Amino acid sequence: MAGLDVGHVNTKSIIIRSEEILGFATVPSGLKAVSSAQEALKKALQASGVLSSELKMIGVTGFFRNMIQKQLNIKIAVPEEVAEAKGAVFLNRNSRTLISLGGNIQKALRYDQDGNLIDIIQNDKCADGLGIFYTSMAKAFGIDEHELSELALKSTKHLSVAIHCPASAESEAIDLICQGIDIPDVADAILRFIVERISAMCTTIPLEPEIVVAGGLAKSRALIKHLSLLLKHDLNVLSTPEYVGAIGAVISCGSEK
Amino acid sequence: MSKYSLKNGGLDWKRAERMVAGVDIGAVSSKAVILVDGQPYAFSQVLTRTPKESSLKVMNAVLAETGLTLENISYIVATGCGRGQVPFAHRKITEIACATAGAVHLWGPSVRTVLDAGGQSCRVIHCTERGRVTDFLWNDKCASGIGRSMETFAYLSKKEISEIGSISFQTETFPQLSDFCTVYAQSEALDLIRDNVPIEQVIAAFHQAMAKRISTLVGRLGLKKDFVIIGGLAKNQGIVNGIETFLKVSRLTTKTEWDPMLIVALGAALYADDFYKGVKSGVSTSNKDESIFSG
Amino acid sequence: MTEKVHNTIIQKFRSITKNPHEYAKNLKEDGQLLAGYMCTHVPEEILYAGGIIPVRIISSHVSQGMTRSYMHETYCSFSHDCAYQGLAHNYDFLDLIASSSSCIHMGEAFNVWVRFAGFQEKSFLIPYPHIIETKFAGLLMKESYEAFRQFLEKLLKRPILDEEIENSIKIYNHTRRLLKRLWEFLRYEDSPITGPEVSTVTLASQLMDKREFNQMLEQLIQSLEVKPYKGPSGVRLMVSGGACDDMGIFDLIENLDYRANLIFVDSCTATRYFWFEVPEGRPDKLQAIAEGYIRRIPCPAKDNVPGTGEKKRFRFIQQFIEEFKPDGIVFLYQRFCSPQPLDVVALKPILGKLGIPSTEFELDTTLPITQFRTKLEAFLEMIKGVSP
Amino acid sequence: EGYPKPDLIWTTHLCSQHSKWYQEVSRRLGGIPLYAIDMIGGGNAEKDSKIVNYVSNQIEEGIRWLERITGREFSDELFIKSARNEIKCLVLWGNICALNRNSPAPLDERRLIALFPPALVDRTTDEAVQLYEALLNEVKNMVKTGQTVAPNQRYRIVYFGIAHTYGHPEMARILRDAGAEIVASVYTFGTCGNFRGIVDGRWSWDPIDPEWVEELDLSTRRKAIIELSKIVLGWPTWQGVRSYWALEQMARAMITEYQADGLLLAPSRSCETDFRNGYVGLQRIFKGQIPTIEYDSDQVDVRKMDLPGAKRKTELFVKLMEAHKRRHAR
Ligand SMILES: Nc1ncnc2c1ncn2[C@@H]1O[C@H](COP(=O)(O)OP(=O)(O)O)[C@@H](O)[C@H]1O
Ligand SMILES: Nc1ncnc2c1ncn2[C@@H]1O[C@H](COP(=O)(O)OP(=O)(O)O)[C@@H](O)[C@H]1O
Ligand code: SF4
Ligand code: SF4
Ligand code: SF4
Repeated sequence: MAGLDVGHVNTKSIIIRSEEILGFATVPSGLKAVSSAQEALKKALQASGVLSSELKMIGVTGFFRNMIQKQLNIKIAVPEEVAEAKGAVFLNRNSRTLISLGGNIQKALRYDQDGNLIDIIQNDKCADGLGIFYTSMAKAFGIDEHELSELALKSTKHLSVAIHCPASAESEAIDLICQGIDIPDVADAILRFIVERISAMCTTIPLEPEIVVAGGLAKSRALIKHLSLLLKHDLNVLSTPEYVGAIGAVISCGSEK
Repeated sequence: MSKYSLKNGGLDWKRAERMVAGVDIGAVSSKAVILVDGQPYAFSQVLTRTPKESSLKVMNAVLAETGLTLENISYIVATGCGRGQVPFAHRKITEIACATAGAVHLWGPSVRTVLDAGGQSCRVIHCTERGRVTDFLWNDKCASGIGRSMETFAYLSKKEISEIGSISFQTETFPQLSDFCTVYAQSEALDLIRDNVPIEQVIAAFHQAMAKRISTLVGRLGLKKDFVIIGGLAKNQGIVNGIETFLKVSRLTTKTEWDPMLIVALGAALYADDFYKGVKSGVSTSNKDESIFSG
Repeated sequence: MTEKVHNTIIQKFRSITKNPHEYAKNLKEDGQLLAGYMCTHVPEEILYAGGIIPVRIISSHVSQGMTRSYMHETYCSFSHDCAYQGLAHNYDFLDLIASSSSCIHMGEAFNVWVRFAGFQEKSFLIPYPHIIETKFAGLLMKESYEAFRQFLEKLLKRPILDEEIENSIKIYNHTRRLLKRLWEFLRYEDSPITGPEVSTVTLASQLMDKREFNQMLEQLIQSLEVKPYKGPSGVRLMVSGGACDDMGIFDLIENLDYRANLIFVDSCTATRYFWFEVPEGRPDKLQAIAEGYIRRIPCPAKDNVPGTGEKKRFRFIQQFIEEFKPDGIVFLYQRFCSPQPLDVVALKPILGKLGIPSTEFELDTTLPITQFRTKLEAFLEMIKGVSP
Repeated sequence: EGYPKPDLIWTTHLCSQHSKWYQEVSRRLGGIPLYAIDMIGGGNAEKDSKIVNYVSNQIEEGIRWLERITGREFSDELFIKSARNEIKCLVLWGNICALNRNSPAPLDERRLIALFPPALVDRTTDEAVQLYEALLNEVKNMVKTGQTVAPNQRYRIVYFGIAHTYGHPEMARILRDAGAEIVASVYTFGTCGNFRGIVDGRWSWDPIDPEWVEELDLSTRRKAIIELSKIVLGWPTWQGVRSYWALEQMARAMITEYQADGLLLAPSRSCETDFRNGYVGLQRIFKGQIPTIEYDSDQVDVRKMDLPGAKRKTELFVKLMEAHKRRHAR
C-alpha cells in the first residue's frame, strides 16, 4: 500500500507492505500539488522496487488531500491530524502527545492508545510559515537546513530576535548580521524564535508523556534540543519524522478495509 | 556571484584628475561604483553572506578589471547597513541620503520622491532638486521583508526571482490576498492553491498585495511628482506596475543601463566626489556645519 | 574630586536600573514591605505612608513567546514583557501589586499576574478615570484612594495616619523638585550631564526608596553645579512617546556618527512621571493627592479635555519645545501600542507649523540597532542639510 | 468623505482607544465640540457606587453641555420616558436571549444578530418596546411548541467574539453541515442586553423580570440618570474589561446554563478590549474542560482576519466536539 502526504511545502510518499516500510521519497510541492504527488509516488515506488500495478491501495493526507483525491481519484483521503496520530502510535505504541512541525502549520495533538483525537491546538496566524522561514534563512546564509542546525549548535552567545513572526524575526536576524554577529549565533537566535513560538502553543494544552515529534522541522537537532529544554520534557523524535503523516494514511487505509 | 561592468571604457583613468568610489554594503549584496572625474567609470555587485567580509570583496571586484589599486582612489564613501565595517572608507553617509543623490543625478532635478524598495525594508524619501533629503519614512515592522518574501515565494513556486514579476502579468483576473504583511499573504496564497486557483493568478495576487502594502507606505508620506523607484524590487515589473496603478502615478522610466540596486552606491560615489573636491579646494561645499562630523 | 563623585553616583543609579531585583531584595532583607506597580497613575504616597516601598515593574527585554499563550499577540511588547515578569516569578518577593485602570494593554499584564502568576490575594486595582480634567474625576480618584487605603490598612493591620501621608507627600514632592532641577540642566548647551544619564536617574527613582534616592540625587546635583562641562554640543533631539525603559536607545542617540544630544524625554518612565506636585498642608490628604495627579502631564490613554476633545499634553509639549529648543523630535512607541501612535498623527501637523522635523520608531523587546542607527543618522543628515 | 459634518460628538470612553478616534474626527473636521462619558468597566461596576456616581455625574454635566452647545432646553419628561423604554428594551432582550437555554434553542446566533439592531440603534421609543415585547411572546411560543430556526442542533456552541466571524460563508457552512449551532454569544447578548449579573460572587445569565422596570423610580432627572448608568454598566461586554475573573465567571456560567458542547473563541485583532482581552487566557483555562478553539478574527479590517486558520480550526472544532461526545457516550 502507498501513503501520500501532500503538505504545504513538501510532498512525501511511502510504500508499506504489511507494516514494513519498503521505501519513501520527498518532492517539493512547489504549488503544483498534483504533479508533485505523482512524481513523489513514482520515486517512492522506484526506491522500494515495487511496480505501481502491485499497489493495492493508496491513502492520501496533507493540506492538498482533497485536491489530490479528486484529480488522481484516490479512494481514501485522511485528515492530517488523524493520519499523524495513527502514524505516531504505529511508530511508538505508548506515545500520547504529538508535536507536528510542518512547513507552514505547527500543531500539537493528544490522543488515546489507538490514536483517537482527544485535544488539538494549532499555531495562530502570526506564527504561520515557520518551516518555510527556516529554509529561507538557511538559503540566505547559503547553506542547507541540516547545516543551519549544526551551526546553531556551535553558537556561544545567547542572542534573541523578535518573536512576533517570521517577518520580524528575519528583519532582526538580518540586523544582527549587519552588526557583525557571526552566523552560528544568528542561526541560534532564529531557532530560539521558532522554538519559543512552538512551545507557547504546546503549553496551552496539557502535555501527556510520551511526547513524540514529527514533521520536517523535527530533523533539526538544535531545534529539538531547544524545544525539550523549554518544554522541560524529553522529546522523542520519531524515525523518518516527515513521513509520519504518510504512514498514518497507509494505516487508515488498512483499517478502512 | 559577482557582476562587474565597465561604464565607459573611453575614459582613461591614468590621465584623470580625480578617482573616487562609493561602497554600499547591504545585508544581502554589496555594490561599489567608481567615478573618474565625476563620470561613472565602473561598478561591481557581490553577493555576500556577512557585511564584514564583503567590503574588501566588492572593492577588489571593481578594482580588479580596471587595473586600479586602492591607493589610486582618493576618496571613498561607505553606505548601507554595513558602512560601519569598511576600514578604508573616508566617510560614512546613510543610504537615505545616497539614494536621493543617485536618483537626482540619474533622472535630473525634477525628482521629488524616491522609493527605495530593497530586500528587507522599503524607504520613501522626499528630496529637493539638488537631492537633499527633506523628509523620509521607513517601513514599519509589519511591512518588513517584502523583497525577501518575493525570493521565498519564487523558491516555493520553483521559479526564478526575475521570472515571477513578468508571470504576474499573464492574468488580468485574480483573487484578493491580505496585503497586511508578507506572512499573511504567503499563508493565504497557499490556501488559494488548495482551492485550485491557477498558479499564475496566485503569483499575480501576491504581487498585487505586496504592491498595495508599499503604496500605502508611499501614501503615508505623500507623493510629490516626479517619482522614481530604486532598489532590487524596481526590477520586479509586477510590483512596479502594481504600485503605479495604486498610486495612479507613473514613475520616470528606468535607466536601462543602470541596475536599480546600484543607485545607492552611485549616490555614495557622488558624495565622495563632492567631499574630495571640497577637501582639495579647502571649502566644504556639501554641508554647512563641518563640526557635526565626528566620524 | 567632583568628577569622581559625579560618576560614581550615576554608576550606582545605572546599576540599579540594570538589576532592580537585587536592590529590591536588599530592601526586603531589611524587613521592608514592597509593592510593585505597573502604571504611574498609582498614588505611591499612600503606599509609602504605610511603610511600603513602591517599586515599578519594568521589562527585562528577554525575547520570549510564553506570554503569547496567556495574552493576545497584539498587545504591546512592553505589556507582554511585564506579564512575563510575573509568569517567570522574577518578582515573587513583592508583598503586593497595585495598578490603576489605565491602558488596557497594561491591564492585561496585571490580569495575567493576578490570574496565572499567583497574585490573586496580593493585588489591588484602583478604578481610575480616563478623562481626568473634570471635578468628578477628582471625586472618583479620592474615593478610589480611600478604598485603596482601607485595603492597605487591612493588609498592614494598622491605620495609615494623615500625618504619615502628609510626610510621604513632602518626600515625593522633594523627589519631583530634585528631578525637575536635574532635567533643567539639559536646557543649556554646556550641560554637565547627558540626556541618557538623566533618564537613567529618573528610571532609577521609580525603583528606589525615595528617601535614599533623594539623598543620592542631592549629592549628584551639588557635584554637577560645581562642575563646568564644556562638551561640544550637537543636534538637540527631544524624545516623546510611551513607556521606554530601554536606556540602550538613548545611549545610541548620543553615540552616532554625527554628534547629537538627547535633551528631553516626554514619557511615563521620564518627565511625565514627576512634572507636577501634590499640594501640601491640606486637611484632606487624599483630595490633595487627587488634585496633584490631575495636574500631571496626561498619558495619551488619558488625554481628552471634555467639551472640545483637545489634548492637554500637546500644550505641555509645545511648552517644552520653547524651553528646551530641540532641533528634531523622535517619537518612540512600543510595537502594537494603540494610544501613542494616534497622538503622533495629531502632533505632526503642529510640529510642521513649528518647523521641527520628526521621525517615528517602533520599540520592541529586542531592538534592530543598525536599522535604528541608520534612521537616526539619516534624520540628523536631514536636519543638518547634508546634500551632494 | 460623504458624511455631513456633525455639529457635535457625543460618545463614551471605555478602552484606552475609544474616544481618541472621535478626537481625531473632531480635529480633522476643524474642531467639533466633543463630550465623552468615561465608562470604567470591570467586574461588577454597576454595583460599585463610586463608579455609578462618576458616570452619573458625567451624564448630568453632559446634559448641561448639550444645552450650551445646542442652545436648546433639555426636556426631563422626554428623557425619563426614553430612559424607561431603554431599560425595558435591554431587559426584554435579555429575556429573549435567555430562552435559548431551552433545548432545542428557538433562535441561533444569525437570527439574534438580525433581530438586535433596533435594540442597538433606537431603544428609546415605544415602538421599540412593543417590538421586543411581541418578539418575546413569539419566541416563548416557539419554545412551547418546540419550534426552532435550527432544527439540527447536534452541538450547542458558546461563542465569545464579534459577530463577523461565523457570518463568513465558509465557516458558517462547516458549522451548519455538522449541526453545530451557536446558541449563546457574549456579543449578541451583552452589547445591548442585561441579565442578573454577579449575584453573591457568581455570574448568572438569568434574565431580569420586565415588571421590575415598571416599578423603577425614575421620578427625577438624577434618578433616571443613575438607573441608566447602572443598567449600561451592567452590560456583560464591559464586565471582562478589567478582570479575567468576571470574564471567566461569564464563560463558565454560559457553558453550564446553555448546556454547551463547545467554546468558540474569536478575539478580534482590531478590538483592544471587549472582544480580545482575556480570550487567550480563557482558552488556557477551558481547554482541558470543554472542546475549545481560538482563532483571530477582525471586525474592521478583513485583511487582518486569519481566514486560512479559521477554516482549519473550525473543522478541528467540530472534530473535537465529535470526539468529546463519542468519548463521553461510552
Ligand atoms: N534537514 C532538515 N532540518 C530541519 N528542517 C528541515 C529539514 N528538512 C526540511 N526541513 C523543514 O521541514 C519543512 C517541511 O516539512 P513538512 O513536514 O514536509 O511540511 P509540510 O507537511 O507542511 O509540507 C520545510 O519547510 C523545512 O524548513
Ligand atoms: N532580477 C530581479 N527581479 C526581481 N526582483 C529582484 C531581482 N533581483 C533582486 N530582486 C529583489 O530585490 C531584493 C534585494 O534588493 P536590494 O536593494 O539588494 O536589497 P537591500 O537594499 O536590502 O540590499 C531581493 O529581495 C529581490 O526581491
Ligand atoms: S508582520 Fe508579523 S506580527 Fe505583523 S501582522 Fe504580520 S505576522 Fe503578525
Ligand atoms: S500606552 Fe502604549 S506602551 Fe504604554 S501600556 Fe499602553 S500600549 Fe503599551
Ligand atoms: S470595540 Fe473594542 S476597541 Fe472598539 S471601542 Fe469597543 S472596546 Fe474599544
